[in-house]
Amino acid sequence: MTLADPATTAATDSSHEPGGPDELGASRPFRADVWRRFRRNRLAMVGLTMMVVLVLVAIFAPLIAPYGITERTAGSARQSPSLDHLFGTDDIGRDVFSRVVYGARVSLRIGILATAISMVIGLILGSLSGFFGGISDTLIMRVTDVFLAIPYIVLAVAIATVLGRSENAIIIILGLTGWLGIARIVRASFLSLKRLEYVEAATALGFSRRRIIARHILPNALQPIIIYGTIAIGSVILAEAALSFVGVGPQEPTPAWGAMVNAGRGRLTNAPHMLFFPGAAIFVTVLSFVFIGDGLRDALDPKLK
Amino acid sequence: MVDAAVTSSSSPFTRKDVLLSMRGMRAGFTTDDGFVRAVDGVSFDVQRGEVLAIVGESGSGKSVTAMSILGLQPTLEIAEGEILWKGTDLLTMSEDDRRAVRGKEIAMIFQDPLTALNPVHTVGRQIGEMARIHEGLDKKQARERAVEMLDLVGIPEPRKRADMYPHEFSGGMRQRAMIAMAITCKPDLLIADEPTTALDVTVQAQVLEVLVDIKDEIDSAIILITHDLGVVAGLANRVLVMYAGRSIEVGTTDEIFYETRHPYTLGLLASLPRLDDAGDEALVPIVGSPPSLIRKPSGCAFHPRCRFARVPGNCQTDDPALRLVAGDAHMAACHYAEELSGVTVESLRSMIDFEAEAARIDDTLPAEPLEPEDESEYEAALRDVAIAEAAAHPGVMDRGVRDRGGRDGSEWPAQPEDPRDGEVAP
Amino acid sequence: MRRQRRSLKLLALIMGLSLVAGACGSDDDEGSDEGSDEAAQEEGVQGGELVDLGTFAQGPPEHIDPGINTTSDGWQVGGSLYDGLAETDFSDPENPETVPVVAESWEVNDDATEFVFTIREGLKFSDGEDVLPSSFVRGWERASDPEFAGDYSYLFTFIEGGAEKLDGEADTISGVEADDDAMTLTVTLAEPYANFPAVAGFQTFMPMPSAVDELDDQSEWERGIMIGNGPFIMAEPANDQEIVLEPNPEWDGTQYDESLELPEQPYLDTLRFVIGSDLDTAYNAFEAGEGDVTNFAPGRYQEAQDNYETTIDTPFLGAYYFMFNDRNEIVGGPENKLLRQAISQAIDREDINTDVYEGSRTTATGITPPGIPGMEEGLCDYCEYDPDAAEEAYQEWLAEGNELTEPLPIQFNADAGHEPVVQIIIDNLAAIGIEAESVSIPSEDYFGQLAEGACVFCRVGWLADYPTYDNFTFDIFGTEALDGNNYGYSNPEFDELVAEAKATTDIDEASELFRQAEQVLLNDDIGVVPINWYNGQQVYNGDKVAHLFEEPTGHVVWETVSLTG
Amino acid sequence: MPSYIIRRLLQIIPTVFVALSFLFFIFFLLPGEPARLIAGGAERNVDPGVLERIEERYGLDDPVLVQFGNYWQRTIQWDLGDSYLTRESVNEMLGEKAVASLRLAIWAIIIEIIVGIAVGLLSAIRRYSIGDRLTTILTAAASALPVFVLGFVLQYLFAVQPNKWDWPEWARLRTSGIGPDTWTFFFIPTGEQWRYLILPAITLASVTTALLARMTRGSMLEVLRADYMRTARSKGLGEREVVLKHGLRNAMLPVVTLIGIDFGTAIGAAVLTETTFNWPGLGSQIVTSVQQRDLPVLLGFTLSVVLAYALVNLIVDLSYAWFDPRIRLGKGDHG
Repeated sequence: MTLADPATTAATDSSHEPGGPDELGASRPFRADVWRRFRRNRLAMVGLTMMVVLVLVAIFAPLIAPYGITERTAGSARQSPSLDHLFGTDDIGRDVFSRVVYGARVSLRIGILATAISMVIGLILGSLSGFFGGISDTLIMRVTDVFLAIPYIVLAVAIATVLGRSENAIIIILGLTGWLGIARIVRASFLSLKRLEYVEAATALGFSRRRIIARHILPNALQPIIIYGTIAIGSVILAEAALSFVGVGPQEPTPAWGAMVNAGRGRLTNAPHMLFFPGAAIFVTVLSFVFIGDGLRDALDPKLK
Repeated sequence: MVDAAVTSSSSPFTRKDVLLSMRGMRAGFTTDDGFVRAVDGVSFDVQRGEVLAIVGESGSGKSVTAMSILGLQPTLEIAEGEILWKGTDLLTMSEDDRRAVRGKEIAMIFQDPLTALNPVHTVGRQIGEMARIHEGLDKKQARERAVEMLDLVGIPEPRKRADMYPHEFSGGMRQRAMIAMAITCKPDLLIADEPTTALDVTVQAQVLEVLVDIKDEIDSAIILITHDLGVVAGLANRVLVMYAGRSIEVGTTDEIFYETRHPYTLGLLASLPRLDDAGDEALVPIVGSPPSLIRKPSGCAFHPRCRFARVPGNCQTDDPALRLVAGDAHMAACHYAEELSGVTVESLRSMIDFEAEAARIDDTLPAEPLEPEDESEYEAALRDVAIAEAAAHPGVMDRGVRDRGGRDGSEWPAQPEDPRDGEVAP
Repeated sequence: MRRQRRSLKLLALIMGLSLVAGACGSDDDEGSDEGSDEAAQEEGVQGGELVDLGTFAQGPPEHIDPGINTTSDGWQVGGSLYDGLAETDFSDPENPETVPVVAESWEVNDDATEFVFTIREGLKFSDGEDVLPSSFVRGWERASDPEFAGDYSYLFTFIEGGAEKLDGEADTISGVEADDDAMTLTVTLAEPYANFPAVAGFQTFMPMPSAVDELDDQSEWERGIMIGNGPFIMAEPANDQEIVLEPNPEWDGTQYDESLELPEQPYLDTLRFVIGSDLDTAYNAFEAGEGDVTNFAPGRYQEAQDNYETTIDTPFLGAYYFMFNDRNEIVGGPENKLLRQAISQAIDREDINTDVYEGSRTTATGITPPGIPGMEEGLCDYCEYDPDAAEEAYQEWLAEGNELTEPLPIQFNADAGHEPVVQIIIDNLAAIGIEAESVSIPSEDYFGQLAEGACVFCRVGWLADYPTYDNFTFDIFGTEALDGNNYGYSNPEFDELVAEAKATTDIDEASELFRQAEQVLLNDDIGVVPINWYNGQQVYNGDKVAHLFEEPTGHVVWETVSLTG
Repeated sequence: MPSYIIRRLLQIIPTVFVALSFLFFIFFLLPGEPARLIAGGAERNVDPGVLERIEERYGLDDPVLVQFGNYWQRTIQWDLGDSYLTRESVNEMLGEKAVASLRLAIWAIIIEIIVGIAVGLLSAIRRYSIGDRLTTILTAAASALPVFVLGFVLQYLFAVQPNKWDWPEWARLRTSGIGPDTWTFFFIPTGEQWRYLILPAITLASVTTALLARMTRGSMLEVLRADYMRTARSKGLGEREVVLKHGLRNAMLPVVTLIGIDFGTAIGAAVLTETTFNWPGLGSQIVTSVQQRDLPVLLGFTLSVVLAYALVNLIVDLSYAWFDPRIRLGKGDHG
């Protein structure tokens, strides 16, 4: 069998998107196809809508929030929800609604940036490990073992002690402790993808490894990673609550949702709104990411339909 | 449409001892783009002991037709028609009754034994399970039966093999095991869906041989679904050719091969390489791609690809009915079936200007729609290579790039260990 | 004395340090009259089991051995197992008094340097061994053994030869002498100290039976069944779930001074301290009927009051305040007094109390809390909320050519519930034009950093070890204050007044001097910004508990606790 | 197989060594002097003389490397030292607490497996049904609700309220503590014990159950479309048997891997759960020890967690091999 000239093959226009999935229908660009399938998934669209609303809330927080995050009225602590204070007031009379609104900025930032850090570390280490195998694989997997074995809360407290308590520190802590799962998923994808013929062929054709990873394996491994990532963002936002619980969360007056939930946990009976509203915000966020993640998976992987 | 009328009670197919009778079957799938008419008015009978081959390209509806018999596609919507099994309509049967038929009376042999066998159970267990379900054997008896069956399909050391897992079998052995499983309860009808496609060429013959032997041994009828006319020639009594969800030609094997009355069948035959050929004789591909089953071409669905089509003319406007064209049971759905009398593969080949043809192929091939979903750029390139190869050796084209996930149309990604995709052998 | 502890437990407190504190003892006293109204007069019945959920709600005690214990929660147990030479009688909360317990009496020489304690005859440890003057010597030598000594061992430096013992230069404390025949214990002090009996009643000075001599490692003592001379004995060794006490049959409360009005035996058959890990869980457990008494977080004060009529809010001998570092360039020195005044007057202490503490504390008008003999309310000139005066003072300070180049750091230990207070102060200061920022420091490092001079404007809390005025002046603001507790405050005038007061045996005269010293601190220097005085936060099951009294040190006198029928 | 297990057990050694050494050195990077903590001086100042004596007693004045060497010398002999804070032997603390943690974990795992898999399966089979949608929302809720909040809510609903309603004693669950600590066959609660166990077990299981349900659902959805499932149906098996006999085991493959990866999440949940319910396990202690720089306790407890992790992963790998005969143990690394 004669293969085409490698140079020509490799030069195949990368912008060429393969056609539609079924042999029955007309072909159309892949991305449009994913979007079309995504759009038809009602839950996914609900998730996307919620996400868009959250992002808009974060962007336009100053316009939406009736009060500032530190603005307080003396003597009006722990008031139940009313027209003046839609979500009630907190321990020192600040407007919970405004803080939840501004909290969207903090929590989304923490969620997205920390996940991004995890992703980068996980992608690099996972692909090194999965593609090259051998010593680098053993080494990297041992390291992830070590980090998986040390309870992450212990690590978080240790890192927090060194870095202090700030939003950035939280992002770094969660980023540094969150890459393990991603690295493993990437590695697993690589192990299976590596054996696919087109990768084997590319190797046979003498393409550089970096090129093979970047252009042939990564795009295919992306799917599980994207899905994992959308779920990870939600759990990162939640982890921030756990960090607050063990005392290394973001500090006042930062209106992070997790910290607010933590502050409200003793208020279950006497001021439940302090717990409920920031908790609901986390719930909505996590839920939207879960829905989006599910929708993405279905859209990227139509055989699941 | 008119097909249904052809297999009315007066049809020559409804003779003695009919096991299965499919009548006016219309079925398909609802997709985002519309309703896919995968089976569009198909009728046929299967008699006890005969081998009926259903032939067609991928997407012609042949697999769906077969699957509809056992009801294995939950998403398949049946618009009309009936499937009579020994006189009872399978489609109106209770689920329990139908389950009693499955495996015991009608058994299925799937195309890719690697994915069709459960990777986590031993081969022996999977074979024995058939007997446990339908004959109530206990674990030990079932195992004995499995060993017996493995022996029957010619697997050496069956006792040892029974305890092994599918991945420990070679491709041919796996398909034998699959066959062993299917015949465990001595079914009256075996449906073999592309039983040799996933196998190496060298193994294909062996497996077919097993199939033939088994048929004689247990005296069951076989519906053989294949795109490979070579397989048909040695095995089938009768052949049903399908195109775009329709049956377009039916007849005995000899009739189909030597008195072809449909341009499509002729095209299929012309694209078939012959081992006895000197090798310098060029093969003739069917150009273009199968039509969309959602929006079929007007008139004869085949006319855009037909060398003999009269365009403009009734080929473009009228859908030809399946009608008796020769002998007592040779039927074809072509307005000009009679004119094909006398046209042979050889004469067809001599008609063709290969250089012009090559130019035409270049124009049409990029439309090849069979790539998988998330195909990478590099795989697209590899596919192009395969297509180029296929253009040089058209006989394998259909196979080389045919349904790479083709069970239900678009499954992907293939298992990494799936050997099918790469087979672009000359 | 001692900074409040315990808040560093995993979950810290949600709000403020509730009960916690270094404690001083006094156990058997009984609040039969005054005290809290809720504590009712009814005498309960003999017998029954009481489950306490509050004492160890946030974690097990580090120690229960009084020789090394530093925390008030540990002393709830230790104080029930041991009786010391003396105790503070809080029956008149305005005027606590040091009264003899195991000592029958004591005599002091004129310059307050030598004390002779006479020990009661016939007292026994729970194993039957007699309590003798030498039992005290044994306990004191043990607690001052450098290999074993705990935090409070510095108290032995008050005694002649104590410092040498602690430094390992001497084998025994030269200033202590026991005469078992005469039943006297003679103590020679290193410096004059009229209030020494109050210190001698402190937990570090408990007597010990000869059984401790058999241990290779004294830290094993609290892991077994400690033998003591107090009203209770341990039913079993302490574990991480509970500490269970039973009456000590060898103890007889009537042997002590009648004025203590102690019962012959504790009323309870069983006293069970449940060890928890979270204050809110403990409160849930109480509400679920799993225990009879608990503490609660400050933010639940109103809720507890609404649901139960049996909350206890004994005023504690403790103060919650912020300090200025006098040596700091931004806020320290006479030149910045106006700034300090502005800050102090800008803070709305009432609002802090209502919003953060649901009114459960007492807004401070000075640093020394009610209950300390000689204390007077309203000593502070600048502790009232007066934003106009504050702004005026700030403007004046600016007009003198000063300015704040950076936001004023307000330092506090993290996760102990101080965040809301600091946020309110930041808000208050913003109102008069001062920009401030909160700086939380992990509890583990906080006081260490302050002592090294890091304090600018920093939060401190103080609970008295024993109810003396010097404990609220000398120990926290004196130039010689132990361990650098003054965090930068130093004024010779203050020091002189305090020294003079300490050496004065006349109580009124001494008190007057102490008050003068406090005014120097509060008004002349504005070295400290008092916020509020602590109150207890306990609630008990009124259906079951007939009588329960919490002392201003946070200690419950368990042998007087009784149940209803 | 045995040689594989031995080899895997040997692999634990470097993991343990690196993990503990890492924490050991991190500890010295943390601000604050251990001696001060040992002196109980977290919130106050301690006399320098006292600090010196403590440093000497605990060898804290030695160079770090010497301390490191000493540490390993002792650890190899399974002498984990005494707590800086309480002076208790870490070996003893570990013994008691590990057992309590283990019992709670066993029940959480039982709940997780039964509920998680059942819900995931049903959800996959009845895809897009109301139950499936509900499951999606509930599992998202479970992963959006901090464990400690769930704990408080459960305490309130099942212990506080029943008390206020005067329910009979047996119907009231307990908010905290381990209770009578009576067990049969190590882990079956006996007598009153179940009333103490049930809430923390549910709370601990909540997060991982939700994860497991989601994973099972996703995995099962894929398996349902596998060729061999069609084969099984073609044999005449009923849908239930097809799913249980042919689908479940295949669907469990990715799920089993998840259990290994999610060990850390489970430990995190255990920390919060044990604290909230005052369950005397390793969880709460381990964070306290890092906050308080109680090095012997921190390292001792981490050692046990690392060992548990290694063991769990070994079991995961063994069961993975059982689930999937294509995996041959001993060949290559588990990853």
